[in-house]
Amino acid sequence: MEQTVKVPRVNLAVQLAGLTLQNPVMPASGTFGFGEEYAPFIDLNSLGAIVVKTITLQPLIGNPPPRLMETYCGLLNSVGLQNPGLEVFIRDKLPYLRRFSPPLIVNIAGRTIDEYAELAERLSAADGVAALEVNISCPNVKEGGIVFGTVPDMAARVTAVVKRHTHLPVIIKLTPNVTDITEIARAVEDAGADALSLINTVRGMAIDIKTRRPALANVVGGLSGPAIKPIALYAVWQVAQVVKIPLIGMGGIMTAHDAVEFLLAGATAVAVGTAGLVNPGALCEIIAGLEHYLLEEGVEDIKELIGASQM
Amino acid sequence: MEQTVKVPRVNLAVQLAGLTLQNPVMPASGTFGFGEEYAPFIDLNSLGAIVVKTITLQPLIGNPPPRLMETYCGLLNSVGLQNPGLEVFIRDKLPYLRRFSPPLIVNIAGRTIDEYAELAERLSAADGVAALEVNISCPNVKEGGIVFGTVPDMAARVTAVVKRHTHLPVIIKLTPNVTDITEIARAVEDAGADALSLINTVRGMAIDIKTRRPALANVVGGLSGPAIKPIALYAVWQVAQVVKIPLIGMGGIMTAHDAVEFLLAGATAVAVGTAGLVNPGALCEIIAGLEHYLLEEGVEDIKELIGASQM
Amino acid sequence: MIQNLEAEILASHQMGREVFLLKLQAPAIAAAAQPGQFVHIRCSETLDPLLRRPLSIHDVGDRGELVLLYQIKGRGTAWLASQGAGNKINILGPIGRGFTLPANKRVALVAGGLGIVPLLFLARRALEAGNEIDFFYGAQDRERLYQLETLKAMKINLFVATDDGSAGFQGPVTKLWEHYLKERSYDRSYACGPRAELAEFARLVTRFSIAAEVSLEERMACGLGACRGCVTALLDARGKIYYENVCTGGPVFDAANVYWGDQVKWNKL
Amino acid sequence: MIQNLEAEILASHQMGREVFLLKLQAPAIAAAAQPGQFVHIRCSETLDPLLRRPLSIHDVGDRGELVLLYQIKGRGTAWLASQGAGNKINILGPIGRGFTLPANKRVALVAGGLGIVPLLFLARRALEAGNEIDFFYGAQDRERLYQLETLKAMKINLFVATDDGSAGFQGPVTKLWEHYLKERSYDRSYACGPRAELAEFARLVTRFSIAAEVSLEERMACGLGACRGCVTALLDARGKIYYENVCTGGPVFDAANVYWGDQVKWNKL
Ligand SMILES: Cc1cc2nc3c(=O)[nH]c(=O)nc-3n(C[C@H](O)[C@H](O)[C@H](O)COP(=O)(O)OP(=O)(O)OC[C@H]3O[C@@H](n4cnc5c(N)ncnc54)[C@H](O)[C@@H]3O)c2cc1C
Ligand SMILES: Cc1cc2nc3c(=O)[nH]c(=O)nc-3n(C[C@H](O)[C@H](O)[C@H](O)COP(=O)(O)OP(=O)(O)OC[C@H]3O[C@@H](n4cnc5c(N)ncnc54)[C@H](O)[C@@H]3O)c2cc1C
Ligand SMILES: Cc1cc2nc3c(=O)[nH]c(=O)nc-3n(C[C@H](O)[C@H](O)[C@H](O)COP(=O)(O)O)c2cc1C
Ligand SMILES: Cc1cc2nc3c(=O)[nH]c(=O)nc-3n(C[C@H](O)[C@H](O)[C@H](O)COP(=O)(O)O)c2cc1C
Ligand code: FES
Ligand code: FES
Repeated sequence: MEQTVKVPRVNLAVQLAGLTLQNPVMPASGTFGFGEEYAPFIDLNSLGAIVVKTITLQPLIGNPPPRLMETYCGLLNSVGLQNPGLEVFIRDKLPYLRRFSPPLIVNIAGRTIDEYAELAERLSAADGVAALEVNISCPNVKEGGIVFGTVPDMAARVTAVVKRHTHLPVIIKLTPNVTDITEIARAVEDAGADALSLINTVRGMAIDIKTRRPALANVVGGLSGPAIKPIALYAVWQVAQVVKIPLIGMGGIMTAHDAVEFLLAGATAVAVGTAGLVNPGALCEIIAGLEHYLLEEGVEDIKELIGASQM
Repeated sequence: MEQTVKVPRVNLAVQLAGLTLQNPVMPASGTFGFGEEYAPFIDLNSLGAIVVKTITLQPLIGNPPPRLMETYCGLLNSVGLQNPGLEVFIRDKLPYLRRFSPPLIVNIAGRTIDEYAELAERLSAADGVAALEVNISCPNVKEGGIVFGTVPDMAARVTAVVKRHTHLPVIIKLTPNVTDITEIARAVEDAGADALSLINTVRGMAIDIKTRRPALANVVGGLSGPAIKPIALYAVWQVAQVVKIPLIGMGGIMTAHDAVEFLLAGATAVAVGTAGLVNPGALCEIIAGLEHYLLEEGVEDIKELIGASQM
Repeated sequence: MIQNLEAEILASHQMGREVFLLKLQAPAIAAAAQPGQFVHIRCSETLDPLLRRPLSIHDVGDRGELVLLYQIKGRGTAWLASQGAGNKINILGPIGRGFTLPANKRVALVAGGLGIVPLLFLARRALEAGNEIDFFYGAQDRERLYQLETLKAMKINLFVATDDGSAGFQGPVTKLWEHYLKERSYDRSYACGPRAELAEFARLVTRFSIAAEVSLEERMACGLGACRGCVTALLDARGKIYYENVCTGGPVFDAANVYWGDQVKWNKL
Repeated sequence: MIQNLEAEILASHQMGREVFLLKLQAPAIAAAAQPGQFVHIRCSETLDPLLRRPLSIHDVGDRGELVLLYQIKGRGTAWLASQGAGNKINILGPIGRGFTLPANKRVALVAGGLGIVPLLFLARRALEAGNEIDFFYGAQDRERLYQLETLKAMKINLFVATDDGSAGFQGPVTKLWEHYLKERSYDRSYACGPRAELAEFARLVTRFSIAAEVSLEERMACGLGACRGCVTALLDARGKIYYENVCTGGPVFDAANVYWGDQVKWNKL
């Protein structure tokens, strides 16, 4: 009797800071809730990894509305890290997330270095967390967040402390709102980071000309979406030249084509945020598109693309 | 006998660093050539001011092609300040430009502080130049340009030197590619700048996935166009809070609506770049749109809008 | 379950200067739709405009039709209005918590302007459930009283108000309702309209102690509860503010839980 | 003078799998058009895609028709292909320096692939000016030899080459031309096609000392000479490189002035 065996003809898997991802595509923190919101649309098991919204030690109610404003090919948000806090996350969200096979990356932010330490420690003790993504780059909160991300020394200190309090791989998420992102990247690598995520949103603003008030209650917001893709891609390219640790590239990835650009620029994996807000099927379409691209180009292993763009 | 007198019902004029602009709309340097390219499409006399491409002391051949790449709602360029140099400008371009009544703003860039000084001196001696816009923010050249724009001390030194070598109003053009633009703005104000232009392009990149090479020969380019509008608007807002000198806002202004946002954020005038590349009539349409907006809103004087957005 | 599908436009009628009635073929959504829920629509074939636009469900038909009613506000709705029969558009829905459907009760529905959209659908379902309905409908002028004939054909008590008096009572619809509140009693009431009107409605229902639900609007991105962008300020049991997604926690809320003050000001607390 | 106008689409015909012939009503442009010039087209009603797309003028008609021929390459041309008769599109043109039109001469026109676009127009005008024309036309295969019938109907000497030999000579069109160059002499020659083919063309014209012009392509923004974005590397009298706008300095250049090496490499000098 004949058997038809469906052999996967291309290899989409990548290694990232000790994790094996079946493909390099994951959601961007804060745009995917805690996973369950997307379950009606995509199979979470098909993702390269699952990344959840930033968790803080205490619950945060977030910024007042309006929190969103559409801009040309972009989205401004000032959610302000609204989240139920560490305890509720571990109790109510983690059990659901544990059901899925892709590695779970939990994004954390502290107001102080001690808070980062405590978050790292307690999440490392929880079952089902595969890695920590450390948000030192949120433009929407006053304390913590971005102040840690713009000063190399501070970024390094947070990294070192988190590393000391966990056995999990530590991914540091950087902001593009700096004069020289390579300086921060190097400091963080030296402090022991296992990988970098870049970029978080770009600070921006919009004004409602009818009310003459800033469109966001918080005035400043973080710009995401296709508008920022060139900025993100350059950040990845620049950082890839100076660090050895792997990079997760993000910022405006809408299509598999965009994802390939990030891989070529030096990213080992990519995260997709705003695209998923517009089209809940985006992540899976990008994964399928990558496979298709490899087949078309005759590339057997996606790892061949990583950093393959050279002058 | 009855006479119909057409009384202009709204006042579009603004004062900027000692100049009177009949309206607050001007082209952005480098996107308007030396004016003549747009003469078939718009009446140059209808503009608030005329701003020409950056002039350097010596002719510059610029960067190799490809120099352009379209991105989502944006344009990456790496022209690299190609220009015929100061002498040819004064001899061949200035006589044509002198024919028009709006103030002529000449944008300059030097590789050294001395070059800035010489440019300032010689242009101040030339007939027909109303103000200098000092480019310390071009992301596309290695020497000069951006290095002066990212370090407050350097920015202040260039400003002071230019001021010493000219009697003309000095406008300093800032880059958004810094951790804190207000720091640079303050330094430059303290050094005597009469006005600020913000923003120059945002550094970015694209990769051609077919050739796997950067889409621009120069790798990095400057991102302009609607994509960057929220970034530019926030820069204007931030700087307006900390300096007293007037601001020229630019970055992604496509419509009169966009221009109003910049005025509300604190700009006294606006410059339009990429929009004019897409639609040669853009500048005039924006001027007409502003007039229309004032009439609709019952605002008699456009100056009422400047900085009128408050939390 | 929320569907993500391409729906064919069956018809697009202009109802007023900038108002359109859109009929879509979307059986999976129509079958599940509850009054107060909405659909989230891609209003571009490009990335500009980028985000979907939420529109309330106005009605459903017997053969899988989904009916929307909207006003052109900007580029997204303008694009929608440019689409004709036969075109397909991408929609997500039905989304959100709709109105609590009563049975065999006396209810008041108070619609201001385009607030008519979800309340027409609610009226239909509420009738089917044996309720007696007082329907208060206000608009700027008689031209803007969309679907008036449809409402007149329904077995409801219809009360009309216009700002300019060109039809019915002259003044705000809440004012009109207030007149009747003194003499008519309700088990439950529902409102949709501009926020200022809803706030006034909330004041009235508190004064007259009527259970009440309102449908709110906020700018949205995902429409799925994932981004936390579309929140509105609510009050918890102790009167403390918290933020709830309008997309999945609403868009219909108990009027008593809504914080009716300036939401921005709370930032400073 | 360059016109900025809304042109109505008279017809849009699909000529091949991804190739379209577009007829526009644009008398002001058609009247002024010279072979080798192009028009610059807004290919979106939104800001995405943002920039215009340049397309060479393929032909003009007696009643103000402007004819374009293009291949779908990406989002801009795909949008264009979605536009049907009656729609209006915004175009700038005619732009650029066209070919130097000879009179009563023997000329060779060498077209590779879509290089046919400006050369068909050139052939027509060159015929009117009493020239004798050898027209060399190469493509991947016979299906991609667009406008073959039109060319056959013209009083030209037509020579065809295909990569796969499905029509005419098998091999590059420059190779075919090379055969004839040994026996036929020309006062002037013209080429349009992929850059590699143009470089080979330039090698041949140098070897056979024929005056020659080529039409080049670069990505463009303004199309007006204002942004300096669309440059190509040329050689000055002393063999030194400089950059010239393709939009207004070209798109047609003297083949002898073009720097045919890797333009990027010059950066390092
Ligand atoms: C749950 C819900 C149901 C709605 N139902 C209807 C309906 O049935 N009929 C109808 O005409 N309108 C409805 N709206 C409002 C409608 O979504 C907006 O008018 C529309 O999104 C404007 O898009 P635009 O591109 O045309 O305008 P834009 O140019 O985007 O904006 C024009 C104005 O509308 C505001 N706006 C933009 N997006 C939204 C949004 N997502 N929510 C609220 N306001 C927004 C902007 O702040 C701006 O003031 C509803 C909104 C929500 C949240
Ligand atoms: C003077 C001139 C005349 C031309 N005439 C014709 C013609 O008659 N018929 C025809 O089919 N094509 C012609 N082209 C090429 C045509 O302009 C591009 O194919 C088109 O712009 C691609 O746009 P897109 O949005 O479909 O693809 P995109 O997605 O923008 O790009 C697809 C590919 O085309 C390249 N490209 C994009 N824009 C340009 C540009 N402005 N110039 C050159 N390459 C570009 C990109 O780098 C990319 O590799 C001409 C180009 C120039 C410069
Ligand atoms: C609504 C929204 C909420 C976000 N919240 C977070 C967050 O909580 N933590 C974080 O690290 N990044 C957050 N981000 C940033 C994204 O993870 C991502 O870095 C950014 O949006 C760029 O990717 P994109 O362009 O694909 O959206 C948020 C982005 C958006 C749009
Ligand atoms: C093609 C191009 C060339 C430019 N050249 C210059 C220049 O020579 N000098 C300068 O100060 N700015 C230059 N700029 C920056 C613009 O003046 C402007 O600051 C920027 O484009 C943002 O405005 P926009 O989004 O309206 O284009 C250039 C921009 C573009 C797109
Ligand atoms: S729109 Fe994303 S949570 Fe409501
Ligand atoms: S495209 Fe702007 S100069 Fe040619």
